[in-house]
Amino acid sequence: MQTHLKKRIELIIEMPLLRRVTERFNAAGVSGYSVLPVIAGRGQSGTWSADGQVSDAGQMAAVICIVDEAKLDAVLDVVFAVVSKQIGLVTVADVAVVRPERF
Amino acid sequence: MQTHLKKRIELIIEMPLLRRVTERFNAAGVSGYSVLPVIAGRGQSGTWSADGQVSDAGQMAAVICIVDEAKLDAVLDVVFAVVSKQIGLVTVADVAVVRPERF
Amino acid sequence: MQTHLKKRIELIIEMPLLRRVTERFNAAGVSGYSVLPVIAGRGQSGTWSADGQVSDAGQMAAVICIVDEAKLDAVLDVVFAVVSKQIGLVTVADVAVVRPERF
Amino acid sequence: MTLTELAAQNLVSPMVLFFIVGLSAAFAKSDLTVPEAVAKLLSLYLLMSIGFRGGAEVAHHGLSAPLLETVAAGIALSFAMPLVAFAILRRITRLSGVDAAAVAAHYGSISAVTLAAVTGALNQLKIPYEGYMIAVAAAMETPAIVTALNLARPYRDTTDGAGKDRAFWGEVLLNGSVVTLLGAFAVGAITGERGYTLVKPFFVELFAGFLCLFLLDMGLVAGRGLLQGRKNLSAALAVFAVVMPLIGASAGAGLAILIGLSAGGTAVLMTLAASASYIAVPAALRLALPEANPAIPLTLSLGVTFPFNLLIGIPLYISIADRIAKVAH
Amino acid sequence: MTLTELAAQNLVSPMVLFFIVGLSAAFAKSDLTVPEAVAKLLSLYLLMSIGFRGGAEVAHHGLSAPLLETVAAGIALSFAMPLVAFAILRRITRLSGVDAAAVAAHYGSISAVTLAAVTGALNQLKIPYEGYMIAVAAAMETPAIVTALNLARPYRDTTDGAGKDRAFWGEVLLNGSVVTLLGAFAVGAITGERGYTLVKPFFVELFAGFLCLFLLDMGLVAGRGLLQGRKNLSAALAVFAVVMPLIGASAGAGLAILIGLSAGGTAVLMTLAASASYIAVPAALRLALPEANPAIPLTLSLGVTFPFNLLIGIPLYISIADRIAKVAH
Amino acid sequence: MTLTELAAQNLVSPMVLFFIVGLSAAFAKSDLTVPEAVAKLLSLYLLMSIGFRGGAEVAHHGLSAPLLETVAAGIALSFAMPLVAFAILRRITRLSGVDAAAVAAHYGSISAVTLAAVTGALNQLKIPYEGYMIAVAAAMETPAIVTALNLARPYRDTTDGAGKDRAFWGEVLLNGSVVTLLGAFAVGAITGERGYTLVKPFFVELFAGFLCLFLLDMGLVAGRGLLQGRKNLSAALAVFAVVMPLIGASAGAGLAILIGLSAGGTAVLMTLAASASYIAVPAALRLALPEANPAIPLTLSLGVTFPFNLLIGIPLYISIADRIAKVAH
Ligand SMILES: Nc1ncnc2c1ncn2[C@@H]1O[C@H](COP(=O)(O)O)[C@@H](O)[C@H]1O
Ligand SMILES: Nc1ncnc2c1ncn2[C@@H]1O[C@H](COP(=O)(O)O)[C@@H](O)[C@H]1O
Ligand SMILES: Nc1ncnc2c1ncn2[C@@H]1O[C@H](COP(=O)(O)O)[C@@H](O)[C@H]1O
Ligand code: NA
Ligand code: NA
Ligand code: NA
Repeated sequence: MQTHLKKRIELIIEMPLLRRVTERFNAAGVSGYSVLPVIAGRGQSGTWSADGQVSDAGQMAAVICIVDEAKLDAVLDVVFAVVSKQIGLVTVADVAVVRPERF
Repeated sequence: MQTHLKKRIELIIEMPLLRRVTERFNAAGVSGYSVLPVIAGRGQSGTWSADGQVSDAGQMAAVICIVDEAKLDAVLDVVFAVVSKQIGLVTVADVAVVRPERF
Repeated sequence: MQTHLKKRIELIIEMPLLRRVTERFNAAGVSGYSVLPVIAGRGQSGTWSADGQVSDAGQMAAVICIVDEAKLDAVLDVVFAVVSKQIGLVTVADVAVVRPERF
Repeated sequence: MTLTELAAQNLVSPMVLFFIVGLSAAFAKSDLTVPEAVAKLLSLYLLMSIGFRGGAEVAHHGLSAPLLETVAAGIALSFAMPLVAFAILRRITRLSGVDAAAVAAHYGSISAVTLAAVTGALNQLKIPYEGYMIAVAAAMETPAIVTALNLARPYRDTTDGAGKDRAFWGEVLLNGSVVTLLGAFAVGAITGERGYTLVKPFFVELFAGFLCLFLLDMGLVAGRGLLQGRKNLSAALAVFAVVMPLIGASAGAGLAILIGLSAGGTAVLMTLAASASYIAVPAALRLALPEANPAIPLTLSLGVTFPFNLLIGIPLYISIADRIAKVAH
Repeated sequence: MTLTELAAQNLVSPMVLFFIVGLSAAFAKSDLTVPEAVAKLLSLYLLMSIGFRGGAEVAHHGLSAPLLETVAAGIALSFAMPLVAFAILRRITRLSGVDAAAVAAHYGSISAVTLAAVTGALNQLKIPYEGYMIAVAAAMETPAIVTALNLARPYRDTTDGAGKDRAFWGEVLLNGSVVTLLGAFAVGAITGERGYTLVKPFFVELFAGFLCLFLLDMGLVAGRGLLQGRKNLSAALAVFAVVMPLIGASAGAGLAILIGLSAGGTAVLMTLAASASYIAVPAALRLALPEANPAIPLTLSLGVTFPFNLLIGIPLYISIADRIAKVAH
Repeated sequence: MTLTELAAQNLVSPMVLFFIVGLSAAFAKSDLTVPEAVAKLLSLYLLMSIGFRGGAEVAHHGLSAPLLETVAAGIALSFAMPLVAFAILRRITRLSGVDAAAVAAHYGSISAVTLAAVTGALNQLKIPYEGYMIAVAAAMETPAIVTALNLARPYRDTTDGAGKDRAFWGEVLLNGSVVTLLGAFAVGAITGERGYTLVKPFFVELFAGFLCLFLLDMGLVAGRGLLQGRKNLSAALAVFAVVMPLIGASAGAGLAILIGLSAGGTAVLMTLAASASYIAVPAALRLALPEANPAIPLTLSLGVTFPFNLLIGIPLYISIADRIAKVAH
């Protein structure tokens, strides 16, 4: 099957930030994104777990966004504008897709 | 540690389709798969969230499947036979594994 | 945006093992990790689903850990010391990050 | 009780008010949410409670009116209503044949939470209804899908989808809500008085409270669905989503008169016919009619018809059913 | 009440019937599921309720029979039963030494939901039982693991696993269900009459209803487990999974006679001995005996022994306990 | 009742005991957990129940004391307390200006579960309180954030963060717990006696039981928070976390005397002032003050102040409120 190269951005960001980040994705022209739950973790700011929590503060979510390389920098700019002061991380990986026109 | 190259297929597919796709993975000879929940997202068909939902229709799941390159096309064929008309996406990435014999 | 190469380790391990693995991550010098839920899967030991389960035995979790290449082998050693006899899998992929100093 | 009194009382029932709280919170963009697992628990509870009480009622009073005829009437409604819905939609809206068929399937089938709401209102008014109406509800979930797939066929450039698939029909017939309703109905019917007494504090006394929680959630989901789905909502579609329940309710009333159902049973059958599925049918159509846009029927059924039935429809149907019964007896 | 009457009544209790609904739905491949978080809530509720009521009973009636002896009897049963189970398994099945030891650990320990079911049945029959049986249950969870790890040792080509690890035994002794049971027991014992009155509507009156929900879920999980685990299930293993509870119950009955427990207490001790763990032990063995195939003990305990105890065992044990008590007094 | 009696009774209430069970389980490193979805359900239930009963009380008794003045007093407290907290923190601890402001915001706002606990205790003691105290609680959630952001401004090397953002203030004002409390309050006030009777078995009779479950969870979360957050906890901070509630309660008592609240209303206002937010404020500050270390206020509020209020503060505040009311009337 013929495949085409795209970029897979994976954010791990604070829950309270989620709405802001995804809203700005639009502006940056991504075709979509998906949010996955994260249930526990550790980082410089300590260890946390979702168990028994009522509050979303202190919790993280993973956001996956497949984008065309041409849009990568624009999306990363948007992301960093929001998340630079916050807890979390951003990684980018190469992926192949089959239907390139949709990204 | 010596590592070996494999392919990591990641599907984001509609929940109602899940059973059909995973059932066909068997036939294509994959050694296994894992299903991760997706709690929200956006795409051409709009924005959605799992919050407060009773129905699985309209919700997505992520399926991760590590396969040998030799089986990749067979698996993608199976996947596309099911998901072509549906909402969702398929990406493939390179990964290294330590115990190659199990895939 | 300038990016730097890191490694993304992804474990799919048994829930009852989770605490042990993450505790040892510390010793191996990782800067952090994130745990994602897995809700269903299939492998050599059969098909499983989290639905309706009270017990964590038999269930899996995904652990994502971004590390510097220099620490990769040390982390994999730690991981394999714990998971070698267990059900599950370990993959490693290349990712780019923007703030390299934090890993 | 007059219709006005009934409507006024309905509008200040805590269930309806909690629905309005949820709706308002969604419109005001509050971050209030109910976790998915909790929504599923609430739905499970309501189905078990309705089913069980229906069964217990049958165990207690026996069959007070013809069960088989009522089930047949429900099935006939479910088969036939999509035809009406489809005809209206093709005439007054610009929906494609496939999308019109998808919407028609939703309106032929039923909504379990609307059923919960009408039984809640009847309990509150102390109007009894035939227990086996629960079985009728379960029987009405699926037939509409058959009709709709046939309606869609000429408009499809493919025969893809699970519609011709045996496993598919198994899944549809045994979907979770049908199994829970019928299972709980059977439990209620078998276990009798002693079982009823045992679980009454849970399945009977807490019903109103659980319904409040669930309707708060439904308000949130319906409100957000409306905000999201606005763009799918033309004036013609909105009209359809209000008129179709009235047509369904009328058909239900007609059949109820023919069969001779009680006032409560008539109200339930009217409400079932008036309600539109938002759980079972959407999932089935993603498999059998994947090219239909799922947002259209969902916006209509959850965003317009459900609130309409909850706020206006149910008191209306109850009041009409009450008059019908008084005339008949 | 005769055994037949008791059995008949058990089979039409709503709890047992909901279990059968769940089992049937799983066999019929319905997509009905209960979310994991809901299953955990139900289990938490049941443990808190049983524990609290046990403690409250002790606060009210004091220790009506020797507590320490009963706890000692429970611990002895948990230590000893794996030896019997292992011997039988090695004789009549082809399980490896490690797998036989793993299964033996499950049958030496206890199942909290089976405990919930027997207390539910006793409540329904208005047969009182010693409140501290809850503490006995907690004490029986762990010892079987010690025996089983020793049994497995000669068959292991490694000493890997957490069995020799201090942290491991801490985790096992303080696993969530033990802590909840004992914690709620302590709360019930300390808080006395006033506390009991306060939480009675929740922890006492809703018990039967919550148990219905949980047993529906257990039916689904057991049914799906059986479908999945069929291939692990030989005739010999199935026989073991029915005979071993009877052996356990007999041993429990013997010790209950020695101690002089009431009819209710005897039925509880028999049921505990007859039940097989499906939560605490599986998790512990994944750490301490990772090379054992986890599907085998789970299929047996959840797929065969639990339904057997629920449908047949519990009424049988209660009826025997009743006769024992009548003879004794 | 004397203070000692009250304290003794509080310490053996099932709610407090279940909190201690949770705390002990966390300290003992038990793996007991409550799923996140369940914790959210419990919190939703408690908010709906408190809100509804407050509204129903207003519907029944009318406004027995000046509503507007009490709301104004609550808002004033929420605006002013961060100033006091900030001054103390800067004097006795080494917290940076930003972190001190963040902590101050938490102590100016309120904790809904502490509100649930004090209403639970008052119900148990059959001490009535003004129903509109619920509206006061909702009004006290947000003002503290305004003060704290102003306090932090001089210490920030950036104006980043959502504080100047309109959407932000909308989100904060309409956060889920405020909407649930006020929504349920409105429902209770509108629906009146008939609605109350309908949902009483759920929202009133189960309150104590649900609170037990939630406090078990709170014990687990607080205990684990303390273990994690130890390193953030100096002696000076711990002193602050005990002294600040006492200051808040005193200020609340003073205002309650001025307004002439009942004993129950005084106890509620004191408790609100004494409590520290752990849900709404943390989330808001992650957006508006991202450079503050979120672990510090959370360790203080959840790990020290909440247990202090639950175990010691609430009985103290009730007893003082009782004396105040006796002197006043
Ligand atoms: N190296 C890492 N790999 C994966 N996830 C991480 C890593 N570092 C941090 N995280 C996640 O990001 C959260 C915040 O990290 P930090 O900002 O370092 O406190 C953590 O709690 C983890 O969930
Ligand atoms: N570019 C993307 N990156 C990540 N997830 C996506 C992307 N596009 C779509 N999705 C996910 O797939 C779902 C359906 O997409 P669509 O078919 O475009 O409506 C969305 O709701 C997202 O969860
Ligand atoms: N090839 C695979 N790709 C993705 N996940 C897998 C794969 N194989 C196994 N898994 C996951 O790991 C679990 C245990 O696998 P196994 O040890 O093969 O039984 C499975 O239940 C899956 O969740
Ligand atoms: Na209908
Ligand atoms: Na046993
Ligand atoms: Na305060």
